[in-house]
Amino acid sequence: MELDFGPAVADFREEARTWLAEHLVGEFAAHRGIGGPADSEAWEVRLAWDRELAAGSWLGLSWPVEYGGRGLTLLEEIVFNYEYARSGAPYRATTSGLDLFGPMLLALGTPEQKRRFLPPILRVEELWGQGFSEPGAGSDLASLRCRAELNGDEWVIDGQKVWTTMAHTADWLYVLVRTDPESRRHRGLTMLLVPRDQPGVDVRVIRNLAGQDEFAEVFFTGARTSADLVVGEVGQGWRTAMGTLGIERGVTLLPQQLSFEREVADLVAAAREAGDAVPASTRDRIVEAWMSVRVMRTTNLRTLGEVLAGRTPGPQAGIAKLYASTSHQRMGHLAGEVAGPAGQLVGENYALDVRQRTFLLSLAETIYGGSSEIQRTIIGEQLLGLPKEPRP
Amino acid sequence: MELDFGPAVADFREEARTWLAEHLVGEFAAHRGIGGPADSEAWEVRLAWDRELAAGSWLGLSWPVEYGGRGLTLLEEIVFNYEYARSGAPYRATTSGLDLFGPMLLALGTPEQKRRFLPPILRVEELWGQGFSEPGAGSDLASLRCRAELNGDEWVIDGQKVWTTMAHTADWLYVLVRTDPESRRHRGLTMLLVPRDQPGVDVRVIRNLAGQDEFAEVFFTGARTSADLVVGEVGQGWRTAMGTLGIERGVTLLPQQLSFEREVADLVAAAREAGDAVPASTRDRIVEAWMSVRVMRTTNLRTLGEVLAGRTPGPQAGIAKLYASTSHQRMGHLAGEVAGPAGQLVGENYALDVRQRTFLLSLAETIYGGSSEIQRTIIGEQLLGLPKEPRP
Amino acid sequence: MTETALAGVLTEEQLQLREVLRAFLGKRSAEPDVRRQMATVAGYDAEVWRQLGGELLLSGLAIPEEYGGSGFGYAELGLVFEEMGRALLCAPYFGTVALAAEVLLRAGDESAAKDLLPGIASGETIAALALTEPAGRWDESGVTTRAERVADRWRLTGTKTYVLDGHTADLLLVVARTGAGIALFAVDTANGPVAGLRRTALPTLDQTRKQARLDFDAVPARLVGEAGGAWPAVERTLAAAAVLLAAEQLGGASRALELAVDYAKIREQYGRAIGSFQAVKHRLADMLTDVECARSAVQDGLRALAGGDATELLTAASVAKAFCSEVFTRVAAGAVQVHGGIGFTWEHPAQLYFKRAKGSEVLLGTPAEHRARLAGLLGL
Amino acid sequence: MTETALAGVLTEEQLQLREVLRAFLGKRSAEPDVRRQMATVAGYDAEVWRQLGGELLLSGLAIPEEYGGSGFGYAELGLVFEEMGRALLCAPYFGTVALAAEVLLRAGDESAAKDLLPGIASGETIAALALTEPAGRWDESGVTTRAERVADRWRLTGTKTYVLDGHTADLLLVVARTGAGIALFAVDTANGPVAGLRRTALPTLDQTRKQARLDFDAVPARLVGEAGGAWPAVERTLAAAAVLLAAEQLGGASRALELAVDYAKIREQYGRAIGSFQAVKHRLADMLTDVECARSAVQDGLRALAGGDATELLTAASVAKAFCSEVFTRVAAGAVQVHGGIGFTWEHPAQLYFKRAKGSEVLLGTPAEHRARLAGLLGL
Repeated sequence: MELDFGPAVADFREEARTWLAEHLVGEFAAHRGIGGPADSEAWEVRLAWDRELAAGSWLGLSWPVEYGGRGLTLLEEIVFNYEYARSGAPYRATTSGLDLFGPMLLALGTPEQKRRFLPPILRVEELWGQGFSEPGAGSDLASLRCRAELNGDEWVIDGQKVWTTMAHTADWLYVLVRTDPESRRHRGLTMLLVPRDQPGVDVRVIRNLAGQDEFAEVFFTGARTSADLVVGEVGQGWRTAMGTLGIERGVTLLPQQLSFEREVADLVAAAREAGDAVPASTRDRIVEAWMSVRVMRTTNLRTLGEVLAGRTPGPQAGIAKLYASTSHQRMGHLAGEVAGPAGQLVGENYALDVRQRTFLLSLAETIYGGSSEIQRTIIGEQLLGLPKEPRP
Repeated sequence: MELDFGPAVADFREEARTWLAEHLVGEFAAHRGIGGPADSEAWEVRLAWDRELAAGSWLGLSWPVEYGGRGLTLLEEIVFNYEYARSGAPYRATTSGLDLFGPMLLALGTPEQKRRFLPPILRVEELWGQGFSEPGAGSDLASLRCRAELNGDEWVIDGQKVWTTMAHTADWLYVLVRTDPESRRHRGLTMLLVPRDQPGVDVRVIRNLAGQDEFAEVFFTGARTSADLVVGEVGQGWRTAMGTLGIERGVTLLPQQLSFEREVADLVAAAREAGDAVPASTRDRIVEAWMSVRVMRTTNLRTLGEVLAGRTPGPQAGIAKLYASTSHQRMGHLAGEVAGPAGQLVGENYALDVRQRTFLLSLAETIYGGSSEIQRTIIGEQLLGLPKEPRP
Repeated sequence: MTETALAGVLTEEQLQLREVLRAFLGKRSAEPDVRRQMATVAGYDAEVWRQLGGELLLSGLAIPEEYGGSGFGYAELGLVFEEMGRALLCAPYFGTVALAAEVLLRAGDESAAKDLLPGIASGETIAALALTEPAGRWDESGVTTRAERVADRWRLTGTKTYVLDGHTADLLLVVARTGAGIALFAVDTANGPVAGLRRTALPTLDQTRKQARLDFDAVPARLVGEAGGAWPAVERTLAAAAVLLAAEQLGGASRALELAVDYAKIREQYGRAIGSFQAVKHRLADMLTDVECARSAVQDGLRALAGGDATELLTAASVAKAFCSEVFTRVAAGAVQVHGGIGFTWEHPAQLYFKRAKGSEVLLGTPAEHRARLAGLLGL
Repeated sequence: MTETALAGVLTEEQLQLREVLRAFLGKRSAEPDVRRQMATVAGYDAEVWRQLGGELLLSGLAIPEEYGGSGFGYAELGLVFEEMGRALLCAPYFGTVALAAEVLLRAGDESAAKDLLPGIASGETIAALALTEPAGRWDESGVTTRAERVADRWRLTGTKTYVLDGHTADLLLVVARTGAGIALFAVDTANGPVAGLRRTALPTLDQTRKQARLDFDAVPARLVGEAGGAWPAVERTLAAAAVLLAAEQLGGASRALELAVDYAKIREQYGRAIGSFQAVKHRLADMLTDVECARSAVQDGLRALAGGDATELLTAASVAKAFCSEVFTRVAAGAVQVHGGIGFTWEHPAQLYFKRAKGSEVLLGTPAEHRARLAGLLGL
């Protein structure tokens, strides 16, 4: 996918491209294409790479200068993310702070909070973990039970969170808790910022199906945080949390598009090499996979075009994740089929190759960030205006 | 599909086979394979054929002798239906009385009702139509609004029914009506038998998408029927109606299996003949269709085997319709694909060939007799024991 | 062209065009009009056809001004086909504009273009591309109709069939085989019967698009372009038409989806609108996903059509045709299913979309055939 | 055989066998056992293996009595594999019974059968069929390992890989190419290392089924059957094994479905058990449909296996393997999806079923390969 973003950002694009070419060397270059939203592979190298990016001022491009950002436009941010993906640089380790918590704090935090927390994110000095889900509340955040009580000038937190990505490496957690014990559903929730390294916080790592220590359970037993570390208002945590989930997806899929294009090109090449050993019907399904990636490209470009034209993205932005996740899983199945018996072998200590890891981790793409079932409900209700399911 | 039903029914089978060979001649033979559950093609010929069957005492095989039946076993009935399907005889025109109303009356009717109504069904002297669905209640029979009031020794009926197959040819209608105006949902419904040819009954034929006058709307405006023409008890019509829907499907799919086998054999032959003009991937999908018919055969045989062994049919009997209907539609799509542009031509007056008609009518197979959505709900709740959806 | 335009973001002018067209079709191609026209042999309303060409200037929309057209681009033409697909317009527009005009523009015959295109552009001429023969193939080897040059006149002999609007066309553009290879010929049928030519209307499952069989027995014809070597122009014409047909399919699918969504909002069962049930809601969500992906495939095709690269056009066209054919069939079938019994009736429009979907799925090659071509292009 | 038996209606004895086996596997192949064994290189528990063969008499279940077996039929063997598939049993049972014993029974060598089958039947011998080579093909042309006769002794040279339990087997049955064609050879590995043979365990994505690579460098071997012409016996062995693998896949799929159903009944979201939502309920209904159709495909395969017709066996085997492979993958993936986050963890059994599904999908040929064979058998 070669894009022309126009003359206004040509210099910036050249700057980004040059910097990436000069710095993506040595160990970093050796880890091209490593990592993903649910892939903790080569964590230490990726963290070092994030610090390299920080040193070059490439983190927080659109964040205000006063918080360590560069105050650039959305277009410039898109251009950089595109060039970044194009370079094959390792997947950023610090996405939780950079892409989820940071934007939330920028939108809803107090000036003091922003000054305190944003710069260390951009300097890769403080890592963040998200504490939303609970064992009894996966997709249904309104039924959270982890609670906090104000005790003097501190919140005291008790309960459990789960699916916190890389919680064991985080310095801080942003946690959605119930602060009004009498409240039900969406009411009475509050977003707290909690230091991880304290006696009341226990982290138990959960291995994922690829054998990686990717996410964790977090147990709070009398954990404490300062009374002022609330984002948004007390009791309004639901609104705060939904704000972070409302970020438009279409544009963020643009970098992912490049990895899909690489994957499907590899698949086509593998099938071409295997020749007649691949049945004609499998080749046909590979063509379908290749078509789906091509279609996704235009879907993403349509959203980009609308954003650039200052319009509200159309329905294609809302269906992109659902389509991408299911297409990606199909690609993985096909790649395994073409790889044949050799593709079923792994390395020592269950070391997976990139194809195997990508495929296994793709199973999560229809689950987290809004499962496919929830996506379909949102599409039906918000894009098609269908009536909600009546509450019993 | 060649079945061995064992020595006990060998003579009976031979008798059936011989009779069919001797009588399926002339115009009847010319209409081999004609008709179907939603196909009114060649109605008059099929009616004549039903009378031929009646003359040979081949209708109501398992019905008691006193009502004109032959009092045979379920196995013998299965054997005959199998030989019938195998002979390619026209689809029976009188299924509504014979397969739906008759068994209901046998189970729940009074001796007088049985003596009055069953023999004319077997002599093909009285045809029946079913009045269950209404414009506002397709699958949801509990929300029926067509009502009847007892006025002296007669019921007076007002309201509307829809999707009554061949209502315009029926002599009698069995109609589910609300007899308690205060009742809600399943309560207060009653099953009435209503003569069609009277001033208060208007039938408006509805053309189906294949251009056939297949089903009809029935309007009741002060229509009348005798007070005693109630099947089951007054107010218990829901139970009466559900009884007719509870008939085990697995065995009834056995004759349909033969037509699927013919269709898929035709599809394979057409693709073979077309040779390389059919892309390899289409041929692969034809193999999948062929596999699905083969799988259905064993599914049906499993049910048959259980019935013959006196066991309760397993879960395969419950999934057979869902699988058959979707597979059948896929076969139709493929057959159209193989037929190519020539398959898009029709005759004068929109005359369809058997492939075209079968395909278009197959669209109804996932709708009537419990849509695929309802089938999945029933499978989930009754076979897997999943909890019901809470009522709002 | 900017990325914005490449990405299919509509300009104000394009939005206006769509609005005008939708209003016109809403009045002149409403369901009763469609049902009236589809029941006729000719299959169109002469007055509407005149308005499309003469007042709305649609017949010549993408024909260059030097040939009497308005010189707009494929982006606008794609919009037009999408709207016509939504409305199931019964008219010889697709055959005339997407096939006949396209092949004349690509045949490399300036004089023929000057002679023949203005009539098409003004809407006076209904034109048809006669390519397919009884075997129903869209490739070069399917052409067996012969053209022979006798005493400086070309004469055509053979059978063409499945020809869109072949029975009503004023101008036939016939692909035939000469000693030098494939060539294109024009036969003027505007002035009554032509000796040696028999035209037979063919009733079709999808009654909204008419076809005919044409039997040629030494019919005099005008050579368009060179004798031999015309296949690449025909092939690109078919690719262009495939993109435009995909746009039409997109329109049909999006309208069928709307019908289903509207019905799911008002139809109640079990005391609730059926659209509140996940089974229906999620099906409709999948249908929207289908439609939006189809829109991307069309947009990709229109972009390739506007660009100049032939391989890219063939590729994008096969993607669009394969993708949109399957989407239209799936969405139209889904619309029938969501409607339940009513969707199964002749009187309901759902079946019209379903039949249009099945007809256009086969037209210009099935999805499997187009994917097989893509496999070839990808070296698989 | 009666229609009842043909239709797979289980007899009282068969129901008892299933009960005994399920109880045994519930105790000896519970999830912790599976996880313990899959983490070892050998991949099985010697004591459980001894019990399977020596106490439950399963290793020789379908081996005729004259070779030390119990002489039961394929219906019983199918049941056994289904139960083992449910329990994800880690043991060299499939390779020994479905491949090695089958090929010995079909090789037409009475003396070899008398010598080698009793050890298998008693459970003393773990046996492996060494067929596939690095190219990973299951057809005759994939056999390049050579067998040469030097001074009245056969010697094998070449590489076999993806050999089930090849590193732990006491007996290797090697398919090799002689001057006269394909032949089968036996290599006794029960008494320590064999000169010229290197065995390398291969770690696999599905850790519950072990594979090895075998490098042969002039390894002495015993000819089983005739030199040349052994392929039909190997082909039928693969077909028999495909049916039995399909039975195992059926077992795995039905257990994965049970896990998902049980979870959907207790897991609550939005104040309701998730199984009450149509999205989940209908998915599970589709999974049951898949499982029941897979059961039919297996039943059809077992029927063909019990019958004598070779073409019918090859046909039914390809149907069963193609169908059950896809069903198992779909149902296992569906089980992961229904479980949500927890299904994505290493600690949850759903992933074990998913990986077993993917591994067995490729084993003995992919669904697409089997459908391609069926296309050939159907003349397509």
